Amino acid sequence: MSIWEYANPVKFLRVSERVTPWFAWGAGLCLIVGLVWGFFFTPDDFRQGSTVKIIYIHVPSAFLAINAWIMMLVASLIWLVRRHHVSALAAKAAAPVGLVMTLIALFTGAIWGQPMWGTWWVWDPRLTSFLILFLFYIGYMALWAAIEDPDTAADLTSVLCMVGSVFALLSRYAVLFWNQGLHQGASLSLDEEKNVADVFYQPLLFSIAGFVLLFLALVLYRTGTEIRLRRTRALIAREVQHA
Amino acid sequence: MLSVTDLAVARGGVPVLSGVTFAVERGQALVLRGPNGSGKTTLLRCVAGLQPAISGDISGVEDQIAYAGHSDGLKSMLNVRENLEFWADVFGFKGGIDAALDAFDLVPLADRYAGQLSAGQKRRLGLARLMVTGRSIWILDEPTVSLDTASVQLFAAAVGQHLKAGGAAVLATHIALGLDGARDFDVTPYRARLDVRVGSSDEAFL
Amino acid sequence: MLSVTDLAVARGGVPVLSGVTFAVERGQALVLRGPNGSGKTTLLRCVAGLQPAISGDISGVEDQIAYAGHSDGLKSMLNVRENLEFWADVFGFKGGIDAALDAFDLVPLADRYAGQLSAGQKRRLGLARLMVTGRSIWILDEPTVSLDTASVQLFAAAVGQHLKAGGAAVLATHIALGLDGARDFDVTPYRARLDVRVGSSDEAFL
Amino acid sequence: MKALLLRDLRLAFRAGGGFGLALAFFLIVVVLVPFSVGPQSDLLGQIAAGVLWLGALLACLLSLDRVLALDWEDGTLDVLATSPLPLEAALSVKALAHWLTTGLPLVLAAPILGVLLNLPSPAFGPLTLSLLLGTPALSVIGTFGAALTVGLKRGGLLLSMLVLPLYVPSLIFGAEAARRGAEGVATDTPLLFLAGITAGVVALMPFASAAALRINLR
Amino acid sequence: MKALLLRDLRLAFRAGGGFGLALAFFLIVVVLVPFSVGPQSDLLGQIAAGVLWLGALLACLLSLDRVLALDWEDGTLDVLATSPLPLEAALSVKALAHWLTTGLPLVLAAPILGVLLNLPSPAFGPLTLSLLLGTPALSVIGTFGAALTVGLKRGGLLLSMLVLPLYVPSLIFGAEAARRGAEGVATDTPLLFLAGITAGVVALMPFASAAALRINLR
Amino acid sequence: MPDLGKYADTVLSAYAVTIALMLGIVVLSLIKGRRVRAQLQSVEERTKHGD
Ligand code: HEM
Ligand SMILES: Nc1ncnc2c1ncn2[C@@H]1O[C@H](COP(=O)(O)OP(=O)(O)OP(=O)(O)O)[C@@H](O)[C@H]1O
Ligand SMILES: Nc1ncnc2c1ncn2[C@@H]1O[C@H](COP(=O)(O)OP(=O)(O)OP(=O)(O)O)[C@@H](O)[C@H]1O
Ligand SMILES: [Mg+2]
Ligand SMILES: [Mg+2]
Repeated sequence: MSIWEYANPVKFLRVSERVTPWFAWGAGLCLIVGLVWGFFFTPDDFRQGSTVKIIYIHVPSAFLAINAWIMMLVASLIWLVRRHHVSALAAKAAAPVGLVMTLIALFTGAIWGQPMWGTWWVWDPRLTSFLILFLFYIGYMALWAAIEDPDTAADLTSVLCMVGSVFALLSRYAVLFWNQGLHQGASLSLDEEKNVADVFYQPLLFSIAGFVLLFLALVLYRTGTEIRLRRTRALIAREVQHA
Repeated sequence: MLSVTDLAVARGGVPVLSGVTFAVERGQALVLRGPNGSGKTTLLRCVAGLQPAISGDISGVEDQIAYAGHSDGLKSMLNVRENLEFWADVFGFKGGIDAALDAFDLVPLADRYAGQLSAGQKRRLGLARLMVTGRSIWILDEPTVSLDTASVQLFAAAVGQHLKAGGAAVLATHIALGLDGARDFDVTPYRARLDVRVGSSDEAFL
Repeated sequence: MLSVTDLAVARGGVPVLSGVTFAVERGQALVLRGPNGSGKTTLLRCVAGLQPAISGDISGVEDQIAYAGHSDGLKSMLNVRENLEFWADVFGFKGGIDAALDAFDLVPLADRYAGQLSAGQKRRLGLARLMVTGRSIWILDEPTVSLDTASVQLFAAAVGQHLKAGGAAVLATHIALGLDGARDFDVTPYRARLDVRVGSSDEAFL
Repeated sequence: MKALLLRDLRLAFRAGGGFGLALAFFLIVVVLVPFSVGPQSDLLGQIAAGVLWLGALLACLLSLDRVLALDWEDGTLDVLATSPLPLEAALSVKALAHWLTTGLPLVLAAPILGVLLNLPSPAFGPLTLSLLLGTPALSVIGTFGAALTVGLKRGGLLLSMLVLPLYVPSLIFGAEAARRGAEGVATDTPLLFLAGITAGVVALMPFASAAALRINLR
Repeated sequence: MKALLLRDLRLAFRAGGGFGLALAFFLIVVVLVPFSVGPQSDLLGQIAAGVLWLGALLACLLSLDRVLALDWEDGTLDVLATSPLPLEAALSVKALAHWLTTGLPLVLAAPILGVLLNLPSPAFGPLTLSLLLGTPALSVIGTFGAALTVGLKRGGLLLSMLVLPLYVPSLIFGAEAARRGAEGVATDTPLLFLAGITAGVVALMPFASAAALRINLR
Repeated sequence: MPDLGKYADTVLSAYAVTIALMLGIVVLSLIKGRRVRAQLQSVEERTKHGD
């Protein structure tokens, strides 16, 4: 049997019912380990003091905020090409979660910026492009909300998602060209010396895993909700149709 | 020239009609009949290619269709003649504008802005538009709405002429038109039943 | 109860009708007849108080009028029942909603968004609205547009009932309704002739 | 009255009702400003108060065409005009509904966006207050503009043009108050004028709006 | 094609067609800026270039809902879709018409308004040039937005929300060019990027727009 | 409780915001899920055709 089997809503519901709890528990576990370890049992950074602890929520959320959009992009493509309703609904379900992740990254970052850069907000390229990502999230959700017919909505939002992604990339480079920033570079990169020290690194990995699992659990659950919503709508419509 | 076989159409994701099969030859007109909400508009939009069928197929329509729906595609800030000229240009159809004006007795109104026409006059203009498309299959959704009896006859005459010229027409209406070469087609028997699976987008969730 | 004497009405500054005189008693219905563009809509809007007459007077209309024009005053994002409830509230008329739904056989559609109705279903809702206004004079402009024969009968029945209840109605239509207590009134004889001076705004420049 | 208010609110929250859109627009405009004038935070701080007022004003402006146009298109206004409800009341209610769904959220959002433009901290209070006092006037004046232009297809841009000049006094006093707040000067004079304008407008404008609407209806 | 272009232009110039409205809006916004940020001319000069770009962008934005919505309401789009003209072409033509009636006038007006905000004299050339290169992209992207939202009643505000983020790259490069011009720095890099974006958008966007419109039509 | 030094409120507020937002999305998802489930059940009761 192919993976597309799961694109059948009913089957998807059955499977997701079973796996979601596991993701949820896993998420809880990893988050507790990562955050407790990070929060209680790691030393302060010599420069950043205790604020370094923010990294355990800031980085994972930022990381997810970006990848949630990518996942939505993929799902939209699948919907446009193979017309599998589940994938369209998954994209719809993921958007609010991605939005929240973006907000978390923005807030924690802003709060972190206050002691580190002496200001809540600077128009640093990375921060700015994040703000733009935020705009794309609201636009995408607003379009979903505005259209009644679910298929039309799925199609149009998918188109928007694709075009939007292109422009999001363009904006990223535009912003880099526009202003040079204060923000740290990628420090999860593999070359060791410019990487964050292991003491911070290991719990960080745990909390990242936790965030990812939580994201998956939420998306699965919300997709299920969307499917049920759609089914309800279909039943009512048919009922009226044949009243 | 137009033939529809085993067509199923949906509106708002709900199957409305299924198993619709008919053929219209040159010189023929098909008049869709059915109570409100039976799916005539949906069927017509589908045949006109404005919405996809969920199953079945439609043949003989490529670049043959002239569609006139509930709204007329008129610009209230263009006068009657300009409206017609525009559509004639778009459909690349030379001349025939005066004939159209004449057929629907719009000559006295030719320089009037479309926005200043009465309901029935607007409608007449919308129908006159069909004659400047040069298309051979007319798809008309309730063409006689708010036309007076005289205008209804004008319309019938226009359609009759179009048929004589080797055209065809599919139209939905609730009144009697007195068209010769017209065949009634009741859509009620084709209402999509609960047990039929026609693969509309909702099916996946039922 | 409603009486119009020597009324002259203009549309877009052009006198359309003049010298119109009629009276409608309780239990009576007046059916305006006339070709397209003869001025029925203009006359009705004027009687309903939506546009001023240029001369003559209208009596017995204060807070008596329920008007239904070419468009129905429906919100596509409210469902059928909500639409009716809203208008009932505005007109301060308690209850009667179910009666209205019933009279136009909208009960099965009660939870449907108005935007998802077919042309005729919308129209029926628009007419049902009249019954929740509690007003005694109905002014209807082409009420039967895109209604099927069954619905037309529903409408006729509703009007008949309204008349029996001591109401009155003035309506413009191009089709036969088979209303009892209905009187036809042809507006063509009243078409404003060029020589009449009716004091429309253009007069000053003639 | 209540029925009308509730209906307008309900419609605003329904899908496609466009609640929150004005807010989003506000956010976007604020974000675009640094892109256009450059990222230097001191410069941004100087213009922040003005930008926030202007942004709120534009967001409010863009949502105006929803106030009446929809009701006009589907004939609701015709029926309302023949209903027992006086048009003045109806229009006041509609203005109120517009403020509740548009103006109020803008007021609440302004301080947060102030952070982005690093608005000087003493200015936050005066800015919010001035917006709170000023935005009702925007809704009421906007309703007047909507009544003037309601007949016209896609009158949106014309509407903006007619209304913007009428917004100038509110804008001047509001922005002035915010700027004085930024400099730590006393702000009560401009705020007083602002409140005065709002009060007067709320009391008198509906009559003008109703008159305009009656003319458009015929 | 030609017929469509001529008709759109003619409609724009007819009464109520809204030609010049965008221009007027541009003017008003620019005039409001001193009211909101205060009259200090040095400050104004600093932000002038950005304000002009932002103003032009907003004016263009507000005129977008006219591009398709009218044709949608009166059923013109239905007929166009069944006409021999491919939708991609039709939409490109409409975008062009929009630019001719909106973008171009804005470009021509910008320098004049620059005087009002005492824009530094070296900036005039780059500003006009950047607008000339940038505004076509705005029209084309806007047409895409219009195609996305055409089904929705009064989608105007949603339209702005969807389109503005897509305007960001053009805005950044355009305003950057103007600002560099003001400082007398070489402006060709940003102008190059700007032209690149415009070219790409003009070439590819119509397909996306047509796809969206087809979805909306069914 | 580790001593967070002078940055205590910073770090704590960051964590607070995060937890609040996360709980927010989770709770909202759950509520909506519940509601939709119930709704679907009732509709399925009403319409007992061969699905
Ligand atoms: C609102 C402000 C901020 C935003 C929107 C933001 C956004 C981001 C983003 C998008 C990432 C990349 C995550 C990834 O790609 O995996 C990131 C990583 C990071 N941020 Fe921030 N940030 C902000 C403020 C700060 C501040 C003030 C600091 C500390 C001074 C900071 C420290 C870091 C670190 C250490 C990383 C990890 C580097 C990496 O893995 O790429 N951030 N942030
Ligand atoms: N947007 C929509 N969503 C869901 N159902 C719809 C929608 N629009 C119409 N319908 C339903 O689809 C069915 C067919 O509608 P359609 O307009 O084709 O009927 P019709 O035969 O044209 O009726 P009329 O004679 O009144 O025009 C109707 O029952 C209607 O209620
Ligand atoms: N805005 C306008 N400006 C100028 N003349 C107009 C305008 N609207 C309508 N007219 C003219 O006024 C006359 C009366 O229009 P009206 O709509 O009252 O006719 P009607 O009897 O309702 O026709 P129908 O039966 O087609 O609805 C018509 O000749 C029409 O051309
Ligand atoms: Mg129909
Ligand atoms: Mg009429």
